[in-house]
Amino acid sequence: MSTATIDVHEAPAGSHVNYLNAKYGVKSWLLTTDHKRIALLYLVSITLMFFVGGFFAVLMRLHLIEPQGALVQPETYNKLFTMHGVIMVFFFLVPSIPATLGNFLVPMMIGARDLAFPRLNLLSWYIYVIGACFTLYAVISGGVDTGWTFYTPYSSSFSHTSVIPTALGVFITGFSSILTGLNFVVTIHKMRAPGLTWFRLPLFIWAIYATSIIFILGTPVIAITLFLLGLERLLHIGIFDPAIGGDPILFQHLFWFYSHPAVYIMILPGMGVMSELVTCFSRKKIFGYSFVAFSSLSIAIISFLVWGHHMFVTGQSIYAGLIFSVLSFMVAIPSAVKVFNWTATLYKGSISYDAPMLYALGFIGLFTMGGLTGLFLASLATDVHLNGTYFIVAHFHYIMVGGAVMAYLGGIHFWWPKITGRLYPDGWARFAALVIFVGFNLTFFPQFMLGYLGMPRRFAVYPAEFQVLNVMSSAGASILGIGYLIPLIYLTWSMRYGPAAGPNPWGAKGLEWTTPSPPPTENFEEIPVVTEDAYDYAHSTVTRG
Amino acid sequence: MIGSLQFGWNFLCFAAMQAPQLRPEAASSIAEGVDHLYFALTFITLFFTFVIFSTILFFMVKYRRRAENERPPDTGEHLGLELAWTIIPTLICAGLFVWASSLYFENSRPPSASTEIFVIGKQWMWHIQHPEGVREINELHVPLGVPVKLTMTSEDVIHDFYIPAFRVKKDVLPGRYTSLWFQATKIGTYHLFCAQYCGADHAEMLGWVYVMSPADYEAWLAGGSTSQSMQQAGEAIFNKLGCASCHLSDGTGRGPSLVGIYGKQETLKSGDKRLVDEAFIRQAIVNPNSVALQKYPAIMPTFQGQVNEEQVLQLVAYVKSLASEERKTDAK
Amino acid sequence: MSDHVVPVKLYIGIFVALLCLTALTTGVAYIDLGAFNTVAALAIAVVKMLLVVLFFMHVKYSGRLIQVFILAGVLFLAILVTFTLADELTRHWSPTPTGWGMIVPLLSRFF
Amino acid sequence: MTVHSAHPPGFAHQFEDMQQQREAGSLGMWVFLLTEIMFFGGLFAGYIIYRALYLPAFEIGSHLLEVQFGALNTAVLILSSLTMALAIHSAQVGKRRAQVWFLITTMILGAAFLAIKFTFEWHHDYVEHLVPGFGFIIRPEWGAAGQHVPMFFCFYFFMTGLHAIHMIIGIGLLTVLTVMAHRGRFAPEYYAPLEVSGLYWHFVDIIWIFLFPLLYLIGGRYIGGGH
Repeated sequence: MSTATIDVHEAPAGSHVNYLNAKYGVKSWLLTTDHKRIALLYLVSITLMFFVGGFFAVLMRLHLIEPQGALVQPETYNKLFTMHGVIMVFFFLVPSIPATLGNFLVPMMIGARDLAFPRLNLLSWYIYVIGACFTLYAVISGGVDTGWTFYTPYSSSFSHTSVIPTALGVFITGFSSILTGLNFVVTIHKMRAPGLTWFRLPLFIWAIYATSIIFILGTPVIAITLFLLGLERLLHIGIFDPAIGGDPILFQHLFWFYSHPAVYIMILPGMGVMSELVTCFSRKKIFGYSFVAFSSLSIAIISFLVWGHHMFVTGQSIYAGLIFSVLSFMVAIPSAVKVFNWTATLYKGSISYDAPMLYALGFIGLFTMGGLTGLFLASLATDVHLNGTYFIVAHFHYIMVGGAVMAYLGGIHFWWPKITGRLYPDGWARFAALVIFVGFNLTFFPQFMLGYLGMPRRFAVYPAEFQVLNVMSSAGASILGIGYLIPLIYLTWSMRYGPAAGPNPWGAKGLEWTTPSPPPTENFEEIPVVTEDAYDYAHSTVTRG
Repeated sequence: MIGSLQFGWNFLCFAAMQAPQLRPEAASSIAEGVDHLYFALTFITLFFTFVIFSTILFFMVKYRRRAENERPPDTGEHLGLELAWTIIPTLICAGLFVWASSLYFENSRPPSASTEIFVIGKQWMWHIQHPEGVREINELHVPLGVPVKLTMTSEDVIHDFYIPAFRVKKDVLPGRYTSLWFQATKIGTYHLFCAQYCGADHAEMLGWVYVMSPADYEAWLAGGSTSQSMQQAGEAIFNKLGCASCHLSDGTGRGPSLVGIYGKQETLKSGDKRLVDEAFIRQAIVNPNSVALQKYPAIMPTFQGQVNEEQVLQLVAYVKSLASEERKTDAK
Repeated sequence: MSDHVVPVKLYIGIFVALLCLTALTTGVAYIDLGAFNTVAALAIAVVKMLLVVLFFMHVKYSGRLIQVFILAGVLFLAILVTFTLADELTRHWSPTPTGWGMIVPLLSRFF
Repeated sequence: MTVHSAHPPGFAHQFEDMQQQREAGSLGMWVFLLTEIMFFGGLFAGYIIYRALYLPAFEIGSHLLEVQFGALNTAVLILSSLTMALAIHSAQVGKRRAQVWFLITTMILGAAFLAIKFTFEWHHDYVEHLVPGFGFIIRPEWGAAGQHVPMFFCFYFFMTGLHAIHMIIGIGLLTVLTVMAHRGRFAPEYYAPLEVSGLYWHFVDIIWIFLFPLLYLIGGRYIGGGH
């Protein structure tokens, strides 16, 4: 996590020409087509958005300490949770791992000099920034209060807030996702190094490929849906308008056709990071490579068939509900297969407790909880009671924050020496991992109980009997907030003062570790030729250095 | 063996139900069933989380790195294991799906002899009307032990009618009817929430459900001030709009006779068969063309805009009463 | 992209075929075929699309990968439409009798 | 860093050779068209659903459109697809002047399509009060189905409008290509921009091939059709 600009003048002593010191100046960053520099541009911008979204979350939790609301008016509270959702989902979680780690690593892992379309890659970042500006403008101009789901007819006819700028921001940012996904798909298909067959690819690449498929097939649907929503709000007539026979539920269908697979946009790259971390820190080949690889693809495809489970109580046909329910159970299975394979990879390994590994273990634990609580919501009978309550909030935060953000932080800690050429203080990093794990559970576990007790989400005020659990959750949130600030501080510190990192500080396999840290502009002195499977630790002599 | 499992399971459920503050009040006939499924799911979650956590911790300790130059040997692949941990979760999921779906279908089907109450949601209050004509706002009085069916619609945005103690929830949509039913099993006062975000005072759109003994309920109904029942109000609107000029009760009019039509299967112009229920009657009033019957010309104009949602509900109540009168005649 | 150079004559032939199909689809609309009017209109549109895709867009001469991608697009569009229709068209079905008895009438609706 | 001894025109440094670059470019455009399918797909899905629900209203709406303009525009677009294909053909065989002229013809045909669409059709609809949100008037002769006719016109304007936006973008692309072709940037060894823009232009044509029957021909045009 970085907010300051990278100080290239302080590059490690005796350093080579690399992508950070090849050129200087603001222009060399803003007009770069180097995928590694673009990854850093994304890193800075999404970190900024993460803390904006996190700030809203902190205000919400503070407000909910008192049943009658401790801080703000209900109208303001409604804007807080909406802006928190919009910013975190569309501007942090969706681009998080793909646009930063994916951008940095895809060409390096497959032995290419850059992505297939470097200028398109830079354009994606600019599109992201323009979309983010629209959304931040909406925040400044008074906020938006529809919930991140923009359900009609509230969003189209009843809300008096800045719905159009927000929807426009999300619409624009969608094209950034589409172009990023397009770039990855073409790069992975066409630019692999000689000898790097599909089944020799690192599993991170499989995960990014699966994610890109969702970007390509899902994002256009949310784009057209928000476009139609904007038109309806402008013209006061449109295809979701009940007055001319429009069906507000159709909006939900189109919305969730993207937004459910989008959950897998967030978690699939995390799963890819996980496969890299678990193998490296146990020095083992992944257990069941092809099962892990194909589970990524099957998750991507099945994820498009389950969106109706968000709508079990909306008056959707109960027969359609039945189909969506069985498919939702099915999507749980490839995820379970992955967890079992990661666990089995540890067997007879040589396991070290470096900071990225602690994040990885945190991920497995929280993701298991998050995934299993999903079964409650795939089950029709229990979903009726739990839908729209804090149980949902807890469930998806276990997946998106416990899962995706833990994996993101694990990945950042793992590749940080490669990205910056500097090491961070390992003790602080382990401490932060622990604080985040504890804070997270304290924040969100009570919300499972709140949901089962019947407290609906998006409540600015609530009956007094729910106060104890809400206070616990708020206390946890403050610990979690501090947990996220610690890495921000020591990672920023390490960019200037951290000891220089060698090309391969973890003793990891993978093409990205064969080049110097930080890598040269074109990644490799010479395009490598691959002759072995991924994660072949048993037959390698690679050591830390 | 099975007996002891059953005993163990009952004990677990009993223990979970006794835990204070962890289980919401269960006051309807379906709550027990939903809770049993919930406990089973909780048990599965805890079990697998425990298994995975303890395995990971065990491996972490047993196989911790003891020397920097360690090279653990390859443990290879294991197809049997892969299949096992694909198939076993699949079977568990299949079992859960069957359990949850059949329970859901059972819970979705109202008993035929239900008391009907009508609900209109609007920003940010619940309007409720009993068939006898008694109206209430943000309060719902229901008799104990009697199945109650709610027919619901919204005047503005999407709301959601949620009574946690009954484990029932359903979205309330503009332009459409949805329904839910419950049978209260415990006298008391329970929360009523709006569970679909609906604007500024969403969190204040709440109320109370009062479950009363049937005798108290009758007394409460009698004490309510009301000029006419919903059915009478509906009849008045029916006559005012001139519906009877086409819908002659002997079936010779330009439109179908409405006597006894409620609850019948009718054939539409498209050839589809549709059950005439509340939603159908509403559709026939606001969008008649979409449910035009095969045997009649599609000439009925829409009454959308001429009647509000409350009046539509009263018309629905009136048409339904025509059905029960016919049944009475049959009985004679 | 392929290096395949399609002869001009073939392009002209495809163009003439497309024009004829346009005339045909417009003409068919003036004849009462009942439900088959829609079927005919869509079938002709699909044929026209195939002609454009295969010859003007050179898919006939390009690799398997691009063909798979196009099929994927059509498949996912079909998923979006089918599942949404599955809801919209079965909403008024009321819940059928209890337990596994429900499966029989459910299946009978499809076969 | 690999030193590329000979740089063919248009070669980008990240690729190994020209072949890889051409395949990547073409695949990239196809992936983009995949997203376009889903982009229009949201509208098509909505159209199919509402058509199933409100068939009579959709037929009334369809009969208010002038089928001769729709058919004429279909022919114009198909012709423009032909000239686009011929422009690429000219590049493949190295005819520079023919390239430029075919590209210009394609642009003119595209502009003609838009001109017919805007002046004869949309303007006419506006005068007839058939534009939802801009003084739409429900006519009594439509009967009970009348209340849903605006829904048809919402789809008509959203779909043809989105298609027109794509046409305008396409004409913009063609302008750039014409300038490039005029300067002799394309040769039988390198004409990738032409090829991928051609894919886009044909795709926009295909969208119209479906919009024409869906909007103009549903329910039949025969006497009493759709009633």
